[in-house]
Amino acid sequence: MLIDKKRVKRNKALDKFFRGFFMAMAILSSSFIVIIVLFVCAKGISPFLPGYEYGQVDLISFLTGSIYRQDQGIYGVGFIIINTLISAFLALVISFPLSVLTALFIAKIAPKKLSAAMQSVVELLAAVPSVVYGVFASGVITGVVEWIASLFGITTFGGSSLLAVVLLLAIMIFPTLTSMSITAIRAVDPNLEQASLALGATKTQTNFKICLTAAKSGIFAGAILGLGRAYGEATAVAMVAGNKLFGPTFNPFDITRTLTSTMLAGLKETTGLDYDIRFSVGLVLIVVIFFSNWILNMVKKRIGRNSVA
Amino acid sequence: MNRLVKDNILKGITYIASALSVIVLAAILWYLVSNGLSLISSDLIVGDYYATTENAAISNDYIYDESAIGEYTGEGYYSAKWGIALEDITTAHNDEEISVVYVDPNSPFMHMNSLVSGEDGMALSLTEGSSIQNIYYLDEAGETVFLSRVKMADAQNTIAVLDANATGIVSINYESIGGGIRGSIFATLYLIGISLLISLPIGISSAIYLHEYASKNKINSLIRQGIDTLTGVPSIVYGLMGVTVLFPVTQLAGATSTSILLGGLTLAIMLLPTIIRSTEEALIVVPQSLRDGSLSLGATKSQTIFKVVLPCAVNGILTGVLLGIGRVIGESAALVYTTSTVINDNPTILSQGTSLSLMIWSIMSGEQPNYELASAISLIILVIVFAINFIVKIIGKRLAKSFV
Amino acid sequence: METCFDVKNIDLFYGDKQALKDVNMEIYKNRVTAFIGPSGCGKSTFIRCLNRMNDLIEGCKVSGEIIKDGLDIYSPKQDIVDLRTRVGMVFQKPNPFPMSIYDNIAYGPRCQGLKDKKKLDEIVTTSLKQVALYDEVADRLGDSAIGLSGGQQQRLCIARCIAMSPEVILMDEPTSALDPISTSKIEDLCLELKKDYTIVIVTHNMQQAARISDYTAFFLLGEVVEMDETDTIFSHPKDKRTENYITGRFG
Amino acid sequence: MKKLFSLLVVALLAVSLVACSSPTTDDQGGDTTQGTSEIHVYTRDSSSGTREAFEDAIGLGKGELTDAASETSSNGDMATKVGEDTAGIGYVSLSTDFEANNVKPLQFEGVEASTDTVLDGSYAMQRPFNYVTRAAGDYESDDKEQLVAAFIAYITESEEGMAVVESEGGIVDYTNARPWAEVAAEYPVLEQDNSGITIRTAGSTSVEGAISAALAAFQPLAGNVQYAMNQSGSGDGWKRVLGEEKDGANAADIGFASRPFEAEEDVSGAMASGSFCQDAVVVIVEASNALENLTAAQVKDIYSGAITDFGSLE
Repeated sequence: MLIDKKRVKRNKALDKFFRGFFMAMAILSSSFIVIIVLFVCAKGISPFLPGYEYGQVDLISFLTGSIYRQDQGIYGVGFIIINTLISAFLALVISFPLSVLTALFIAKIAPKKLSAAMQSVVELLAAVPSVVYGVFASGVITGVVEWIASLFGITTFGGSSLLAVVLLLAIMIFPTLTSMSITAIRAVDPNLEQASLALGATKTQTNFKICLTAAKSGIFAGAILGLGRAYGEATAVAMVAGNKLFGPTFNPFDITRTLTSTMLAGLKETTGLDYDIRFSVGLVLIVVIFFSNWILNMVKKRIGRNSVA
Repeated sequence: MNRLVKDNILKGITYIASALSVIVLAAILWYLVSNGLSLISSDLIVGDYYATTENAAISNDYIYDESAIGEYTGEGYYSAKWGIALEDITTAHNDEEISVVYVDPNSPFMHMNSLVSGEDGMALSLTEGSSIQNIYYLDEAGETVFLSRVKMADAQNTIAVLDANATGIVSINYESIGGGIRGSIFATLYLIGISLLISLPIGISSAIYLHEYASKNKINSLIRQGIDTLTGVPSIVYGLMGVTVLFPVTQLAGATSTSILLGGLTLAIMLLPTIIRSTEEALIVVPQSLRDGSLSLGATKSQTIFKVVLPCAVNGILTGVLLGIGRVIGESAALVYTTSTVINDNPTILSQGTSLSLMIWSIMSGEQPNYELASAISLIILVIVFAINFIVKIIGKRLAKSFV
Repeated sequence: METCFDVKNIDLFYGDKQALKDVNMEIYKNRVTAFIGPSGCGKSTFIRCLNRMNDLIEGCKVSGEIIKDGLDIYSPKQDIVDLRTRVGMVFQKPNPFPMSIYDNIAYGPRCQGLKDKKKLDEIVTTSLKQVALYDEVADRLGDSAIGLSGGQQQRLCIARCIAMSPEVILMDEPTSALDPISTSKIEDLCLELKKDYTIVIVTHNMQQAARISDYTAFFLLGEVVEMDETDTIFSHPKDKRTENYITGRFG
Repeated sequence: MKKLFSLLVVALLAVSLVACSSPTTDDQGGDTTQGTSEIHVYTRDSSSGTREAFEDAIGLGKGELTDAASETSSNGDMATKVGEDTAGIGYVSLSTDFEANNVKPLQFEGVEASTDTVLDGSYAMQRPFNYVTRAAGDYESDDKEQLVAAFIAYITESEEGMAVVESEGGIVDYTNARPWAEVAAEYPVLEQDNSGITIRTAGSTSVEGAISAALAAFQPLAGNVQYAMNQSGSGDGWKRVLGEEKDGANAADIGFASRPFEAEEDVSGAMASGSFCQDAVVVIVEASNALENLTAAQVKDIYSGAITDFGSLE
């Protein structure tokens, strides 16, 4: 017999050790969220508690307010939440169809070499740091927006506008959406496609009707991820948002203010309530992301019922 | 409608969608190149950020002889009297400087001693490429005159003033151009190293636990939910958390202020969801039959994981590494508070420093945004990203070859 | 005739669904035992009970006893890893590891801590010879096992299993993904191997069961309808259902 | 999926339609028929020292700023944005490169901002750049205390030091300036090798350019003394040399503020404090704008929202 009893014993001990180790690591990873939430909560909730050193802030008017002015001591993030939702959602609306089509192109339609080239294009876009997008946005996108506005005889704040934020975010979430969609489409069982082709559907019909349907769960997961990025993007957005003092903003050519741009504005030089309230804004942002993910995951479960990927 | 026509229209739409993304990438690259390419030079990449300033007086044993000073026909404004040619330059940081383009070997500026106390009158000569801050010269009456940077105005005026008024040179204050980003490049690499070193083992282990061990119970779904939620935390919050919660940890390692180590730790936590997710995806792809095969041969679970599952998943894990590196290179908001925006020419793990992206952020949010420099640094970042992608892909192919 | 497994009152549930109902049988040493039955009848589930591979499936509960060498393999005293080194398994689809042919076979012994290069060489050679693969691959032991043909891969998997010198080899439809020539090679191999090993084989192919097995058990809806010597089952089945299945009236 | 798609396409069209059809919503209820005459007001975030100086000069009380204003993040950001907006108005430091940003500086109360008008006080919209040092005797060494004093003398008394500050855009008064050689003679510490000593600064980011240039120029004059600048905002200037953070991880030797020190920032304990240069704040408009001059009252009306179009300024 091959078995070396001592060795086997050691193997078993090792096995147990690794199991414990992996579990400890997983617990460690997930406990960071607890640390972060506790930390942000501790900081973010303090302005609403009685006895806060810079004067208690009313939670209700904070959450529903439509004016955010440090100079007047009025902090209302209600309109900022709406602005954030609007800009992220519109970005998704623009980016989603484009990225799904691009993904389909890369995964199924393009000739092999073109497909590889396009895949690198998407990878490159994903690798561009967000500040670089910010530089690009304040140099180019604002100009485009201004030009579009001038076609309608509207003057903008130098191009800083809701539209600029939306376009910027649409570009920024595009690589995330596309690469997730590619993965989902590639994961579709080739048997399904062959079955469709065998029934006399054309290749294009199969691509649109079978591949996309089968992959929709994965595609939707990409959308959730992309939306999360759109909510949380800070530095680039702050460069083109224009930071409006009241709101909400529905006019695409008017300046806007998002939760993240609020957190960044003047952060370097500020203290006291104005500093602490940023954590409250961060807390609101986390809650917004959490809720939106939760709702979207419910939707995903519904639409993903007959999906394989 | 004819089916073929319909098909072609649909196909066409996908072509257009893809073309749009190419256009966006091209526009970004075009913008960066047209703004930044001219600034990229070896000086920018390998040079020090901080200028070294020299304060030097003409040596006592130097005897001025105007006839010994030669001719010069190159660029810039030349003073045949003092043997020095100057030109106006704008540095990468948008400062206007008067730069030395040529110094005659017999010029007084070639025979100087340092005035800096502690340097013991070390011999110095004015080097080409340095910028002049001020000059003390003797006028007709033998009085020392201070020619400040503002009074110098530009190269032409400086030469004119020296030619017309000066009867002798007393001392000069000059500095190297500086503005290089070498320190920031190293800081960025350190950040990548530290954050991956920490987040890879933790992240891969977590993914293994979640995918290979965890049964569907409350605790495990709580763990998973926690990790998923980490994805949604905006990076700026990580930064604020890092400086408060992780700073004491780095203090144990000897840090006295914000440091690259602190930034690396913060980024490591930020990377966890990315690494865990991509590792898990890679593990999902490994066929269950391989695990069964290994276990049926009497291998323990951990042996199966290390010998069969992980080698098969290595490519997917590398994808996670790539994504992670991309995030580290691109991150700015989380680093503002953890590494500080202090530019450091010779960063160490425990010193402050700024990554390239953070440097762009500082440049763009400073008193005077400098689009050109930001674009130039962006281009350098992109080159680094491509290089790392390329290397990791090659490693991935090698590894894959040895397994399949 | 020695008993290898004595199976008593095995019930198996996947969650709420009962997959095996009161299975009782004896499996004898150095014999080939075949399990036949229509898809979903529980034969594969049952064979995976014999080396506790079902433990890997979440929500799987087993009750009853499977006695091997006087110990119930489901008792807490039984070491699973040890059990699996003694009861090897070959799967439906060939599943060579993405490593070299040599490493595939040396995998099991190495996991047990065997490092001696000479011994490993010996094990690899004898295992490959036993499955009649040695001559085909002798000059490329370092090549990836993925490059082999399906039949070769499956023989490699058997060799990998033999390398552990198990007492029992469980085969879960080992030829269902193979062509007739490869299949007949594997069948010959089974007849060869039963000298040294106890073989349990699940198969869809009744001719195969008739050709190679000594005993046959017919499974239906999670129950063992009938188990007897193969000749008896195929010539004089006692149960009507067995007869119907064998004569091809259903399933 | 198909439904989802068509829904998205419809949404996309709807958005672009809205974008096309809706004119700028008029927040002030004013006249928008002449698109370009409506004023876009730019300001800095409320923690900015420039904003404080600006609002003080025009008499705009805290919180009186119009809601319609857009916040910019820095001096340069403001210049860039106003330069791109034909209807924009903003305010920047005099050291800004007006031409490069396509903006036009306006006269204030009929006075053009220049070194002379700032120094003689006729240009009212100005602010001092102030410094404050640690208390005498509260330094790591006597040498350091001497060096700090020498540096302060360098930027406030010597021609050379003032010239450096001036070259970085600060407005300095040379009336009482002396040659550095004369000033240096009072500080024997400059004669030794000081490369082991580090002067730490804190406070306003606005002074960063001038002070880093001055420190770089001072270094060879002072035996290679080292320096570390950690500028994080005017609020930290006093705090880190005399206030609660003076012995913390971020302690500094000299603190700066781009505004006068507040009442609660008591500088009486400092070894030295005062201003080392002046900066003018200049109201700017886009270069093609016909405006030349604004009064304090007009600027105040614009920034409080009482005037919303350039037409009514005539």
